[in-house]
Amino acid sequence: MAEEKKKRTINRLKTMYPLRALVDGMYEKAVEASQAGKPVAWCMVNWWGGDVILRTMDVAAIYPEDYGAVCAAFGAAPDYLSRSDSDGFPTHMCGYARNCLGYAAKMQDLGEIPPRAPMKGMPKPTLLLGSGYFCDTRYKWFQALGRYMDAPLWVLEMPHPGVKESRQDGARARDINLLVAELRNFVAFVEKLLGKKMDWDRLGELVDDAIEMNRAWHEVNELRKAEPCPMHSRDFWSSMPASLYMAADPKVTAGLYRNMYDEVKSMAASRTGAIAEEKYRLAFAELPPWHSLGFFNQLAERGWNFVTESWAYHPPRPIDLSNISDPLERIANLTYQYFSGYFEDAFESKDWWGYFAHPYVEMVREYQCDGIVLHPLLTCRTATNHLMVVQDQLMKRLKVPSLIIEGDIVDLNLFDPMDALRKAETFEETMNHFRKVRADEGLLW
Amino acid sequence: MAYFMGIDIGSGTSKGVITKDGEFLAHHLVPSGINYREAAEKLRKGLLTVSGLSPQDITFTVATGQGSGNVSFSDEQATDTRCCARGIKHLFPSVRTVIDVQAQSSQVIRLNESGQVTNFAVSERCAAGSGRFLEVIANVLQIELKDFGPLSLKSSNPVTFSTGCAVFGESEAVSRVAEGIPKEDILAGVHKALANKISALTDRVGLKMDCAISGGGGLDIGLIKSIEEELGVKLLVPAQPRSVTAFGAALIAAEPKPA
Amino acid sequence: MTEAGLSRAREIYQDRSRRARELRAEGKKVIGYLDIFPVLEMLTAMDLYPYRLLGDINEPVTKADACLPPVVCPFLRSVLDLGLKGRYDFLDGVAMAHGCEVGEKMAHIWQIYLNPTYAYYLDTPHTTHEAALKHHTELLRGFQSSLESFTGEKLSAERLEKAIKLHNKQRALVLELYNLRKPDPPLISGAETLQVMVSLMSLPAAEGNELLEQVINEVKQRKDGPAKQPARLLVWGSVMDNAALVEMIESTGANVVMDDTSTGSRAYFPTVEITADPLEGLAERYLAGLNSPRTFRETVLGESNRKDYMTDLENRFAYLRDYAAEWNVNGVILQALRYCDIHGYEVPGIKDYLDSIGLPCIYLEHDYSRAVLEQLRTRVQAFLEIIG
Amino acid sequence: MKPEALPYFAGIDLGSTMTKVVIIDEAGNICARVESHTGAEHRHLANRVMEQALKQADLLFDKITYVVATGYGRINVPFADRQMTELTCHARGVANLFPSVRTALDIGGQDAKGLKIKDGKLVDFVMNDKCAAGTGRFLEVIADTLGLRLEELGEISAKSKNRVKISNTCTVFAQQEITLRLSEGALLEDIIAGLHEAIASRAVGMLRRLKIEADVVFTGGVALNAGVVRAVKENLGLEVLVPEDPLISGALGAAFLGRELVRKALAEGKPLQRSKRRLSEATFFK
Repeated sequence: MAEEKKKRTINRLKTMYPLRALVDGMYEKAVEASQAGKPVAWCMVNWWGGDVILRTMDVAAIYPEDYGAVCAAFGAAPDYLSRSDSDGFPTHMCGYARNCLGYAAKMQDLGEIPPRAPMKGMPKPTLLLGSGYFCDTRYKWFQALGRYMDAPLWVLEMPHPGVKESRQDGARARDINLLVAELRNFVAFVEKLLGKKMDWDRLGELVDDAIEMNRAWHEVNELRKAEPCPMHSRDFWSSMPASLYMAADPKVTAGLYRNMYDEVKSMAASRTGAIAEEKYRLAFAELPPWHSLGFFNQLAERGWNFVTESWAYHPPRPIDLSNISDPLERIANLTYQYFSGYFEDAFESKDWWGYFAHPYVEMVREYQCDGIVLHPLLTCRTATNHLMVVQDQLMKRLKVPSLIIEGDIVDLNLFDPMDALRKAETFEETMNHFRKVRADEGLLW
Repeated sequence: MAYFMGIDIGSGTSKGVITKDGEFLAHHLVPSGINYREAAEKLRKGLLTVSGLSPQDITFTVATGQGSGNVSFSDEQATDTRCCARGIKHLFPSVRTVIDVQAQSSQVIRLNESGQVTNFAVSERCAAGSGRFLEVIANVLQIELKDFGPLSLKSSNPVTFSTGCAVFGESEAVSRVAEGIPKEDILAGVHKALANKISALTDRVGLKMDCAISGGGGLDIGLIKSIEEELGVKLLVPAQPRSVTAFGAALIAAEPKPA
Repeated sequence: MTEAGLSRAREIYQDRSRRARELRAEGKKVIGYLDIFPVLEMLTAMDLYPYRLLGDINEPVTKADACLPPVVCPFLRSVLDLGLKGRYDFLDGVAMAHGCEVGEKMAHIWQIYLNPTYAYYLDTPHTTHEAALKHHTELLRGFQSSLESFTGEKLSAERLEKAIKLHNKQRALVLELYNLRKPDPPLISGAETLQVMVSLMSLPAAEGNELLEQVINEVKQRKDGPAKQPARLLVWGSVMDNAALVEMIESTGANVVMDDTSTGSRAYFPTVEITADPLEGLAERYLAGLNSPRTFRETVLGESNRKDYMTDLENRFAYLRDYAAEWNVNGVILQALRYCDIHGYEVPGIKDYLDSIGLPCIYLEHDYSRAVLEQLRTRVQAFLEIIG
Repeated sequence: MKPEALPYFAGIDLGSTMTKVVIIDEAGNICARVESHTGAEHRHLANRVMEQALKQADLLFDKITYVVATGYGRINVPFADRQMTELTCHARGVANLFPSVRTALDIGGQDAKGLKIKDGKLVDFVMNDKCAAGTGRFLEVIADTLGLRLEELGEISAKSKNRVKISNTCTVFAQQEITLRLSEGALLEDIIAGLHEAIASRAVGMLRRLKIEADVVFTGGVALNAGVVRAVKENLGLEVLVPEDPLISGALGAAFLGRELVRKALAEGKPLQRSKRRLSEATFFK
């Protein structure tokens, strides 16, 4: 397996480690909080809506989605998965969810955090924060948790921007209103649950910090357009949770992203790449196989540099919200920007396929990729059902080929590195071919 | 004159080809058995015998296939996808799509005029849509794989076979037989199911003419016919479909190597 | 009405699109709709012909692989596959909604690959929060304006009320039909019922109502109904658009007397209340009224003291106990399609609930192909041997 | 030799790989047990095996009061009075052999079953017949590849010091994987041990969907394999009972269920539903 040879073929950024540490800290803080009798929330990633509110109310928030990746990386997942299978949850369902349900079942049996749980484990939650956006799992999963715990659950309702219907007159205002109303009701829900009032000024500050944090993170990723690319996707995945899950005080996180900006910038200046010899620049679509990340080292040895990833894990494009006074409205607009910002040009050109593929086409063009690796997740519909369209559009519009490697985020039995490497070798020939084709058609790279 | 060797260690059969100045000289097949190393050695021996050459005569050897890692005497390894594309290009320069039906899995490969792979899709990691499916059914019906095609062509109404798993397909075949359904209809059913899988794979890479078939599946007229029906095109069939990949490996062996 | 209802239903079931093609030839506009969340009343009111998009378990999926990967709902893959093969070429457009998540993606993939003249994606919230209900009313307004610009006509409250009454009548008739399954033996079999339901989804509302009246009259008087069987079953779960599964179950010595799927009671039982702004009543029915697992219902909405697990199950599944009582059910078959998340997550909970009320059940997972029926047969028979 | 007057009951289990027939008398004594390989031609086979059993019991067919057919080819037994699923019959048969049984695992040629049993009756079950992984066929295919007899696998795997992990679930690909491991020099016993572990963990994983209670009984052709039995015990962390003839539990259960049906009918004074068919007629019916 990939992990066995510990070759340092990818130079990891020094400034990445403190960001990754924030996420470890997130879990430790939650355990401490729960031991001190303080409230803890299990959250679905909700794009700085619910979690900024929880942070203001001093609720320690942790993310079972991220914990699924952690368990996979630490090899703890198989145990939890088989428990959820035993309890009758169909095995084709989300690996993160099955991991979490199995974990919760074991925690219920033991009456405490299961021994050997990675990152000291996820403590029993005071409340659950689900979300209506992206996939059904994101609320069905937490509803199913009722089998193992009686924590109250709020499902944060979200609008659906990014599609042509969201461009009808008045649609944007309507959607923002829904978000604001939902957030306001959620605040009332938490206030009642904790018997304390929301400090609106503090919320305002945190929201601004969150906006700033995302801006800083966005700017880091802009630097990756440099050739050779100074920052590999592995560093992106290690640094992403800090902002996506708001793992710490956003002010602190923003600072760390700025440090990362400096490091990446100086590397770009000295034309230092993330890998020794950048033969191919690739994008990666959807989540990686967390249990087999060493696989990227073997690709790096072949000169594959991964320079960008799916928009959905990137911060929203920077947006100025300073003219909006209500913090909830600022959150709503930031979230709305995340859901629609990557499609603006698609809307202008009335490319309604944009909702799926447009951001990929843009990123592959901007980052001058030779190819994209599509990683269909056998237990995740959301991360998978748009990939064929992406493959199509990249070929039609940019003559950029896709390599499909089936796998899963948690279940390592579904991923076969040997097979993937065999495919990769063949794919190099394909990338070479389309380099020529693009040159002939006068495409940029 | 220069001789080059291509060794394709497949999961069922191992095939070897020797080329002389870029042209086909000799080929040889041995069952892979359960030890790829031994298979490779046997194959080389046989190859050299049939071509009347000695190991020293071989300038460069490329190994491919499932067991390519176990060919001690190879100078280089290449994926079967690349080799298959190269081989077919040499046999049929006009081919842009090749359907490679191997013992364990199927792949559809798009290639350009120089035989480079421009797109490819491999059947998912179970025996669905593979030659193995055919073997298993041949077992149930206790008939030789080679008699498969002719028999299947007799069928007037193929049974619908919508299952993936080859072994599960076996049980389906068993119960059909039990229902007294003629063998040819069952065979035609298997061929239809395979053809469906393959046409789905083909849609994923996009069919561009000309189209050829390679691998063990190229020996089965019944399969070829149903693929042709499914895709609505005529397939080019090489004389030695199973050796195409080994041939391609030998051609790659002759390609100039980057220093 | 001389023509026998059941045989007519069977004909329509076997050749679904015939009527649609006829009426289209006469200039009627046919709009395909997916799942049960597009608001049919609004289509009918605009003199459009709502035609339910369904799959075909007998047609192997070959074309869909190229635009929808194999690891998603096999039913939706089949629907898309049929579309790509031109089996829906008589449609003037499609209306799809956020039923389940893959259904939502389908709405866009359909637009990308089939590029219909008219296509609307109706987002549908996931909760019954007050804000969500308000929002849904506004979403329906968006749907309305898009329909108005497509047809060039205004959708007046009067037209809409008329359509609502028409569809409510259909719902009442469906309930009347289902009541004929209450006697033992039932007057109409599960397979026959499903054929009637699929026919309804293939006809304009008014014609569907006529068919229902014919069927009800015929069934009330028929002498050749199903035989008495030891087991009276309820079938719950993913969409069932083909009678084969029900036929298989009924061939093992059981009568399927009740269902809870999107091609049966789930789609037709809830009626629409006519409100001052008709869209409000529609939003209420289609979001809160439709009892689908895709809509999240917290035990006590927004209450922070969550009730215990069993109370939560009671609130979510008590309607099944009522069905079981009214239709005198002694066994439940939980069937879900592989990769169907919204039903998959429900299974352990619904089993816990049925155990708690002493109603035996079995969970069947299948991949929307005829091939699996034989495997399922053994499971169903064993289940009957257990409860019988 | 039993007195002619007493009625006899036959159970026939038409499995995908093996066909078994058991004949019992009124007292429940086994008068005949026959096992034979199932080919594609079920109908003729069913008759043949039944004839063998009658010969063994020295009986004529009309002395058999009731015939219950089970197993995956049960619909192809023209002379059966009644068909019942292998799940119910196995449960009944196992309960007959081990009255203390609560959970039963049966791994046959083409499927794996988990049975929950209370008071000798089936109350719940799980089943895998979707793919060959975790079934006897898996072992057969691999044994074939390795040129070994099924019976040998157990003893060979006993020698294993460190098991090879078989990561492929699909039988066909596992076969490929194994050849690769062998070529790389892995020891035969380690590979086979890995194989047994793969089957056992899959079967036990399935079994866990039922709340597992002792005693656990393991039947079916695969239960003849000491290596799998060991692996199953390890995975369960429980003792596992294996009958000396693990193949016949289905047919045995079928015979006993036949006796129950007859007794019930007599007790209720109801006419006994019997098929008119004779052993000689090999007409297919569904």
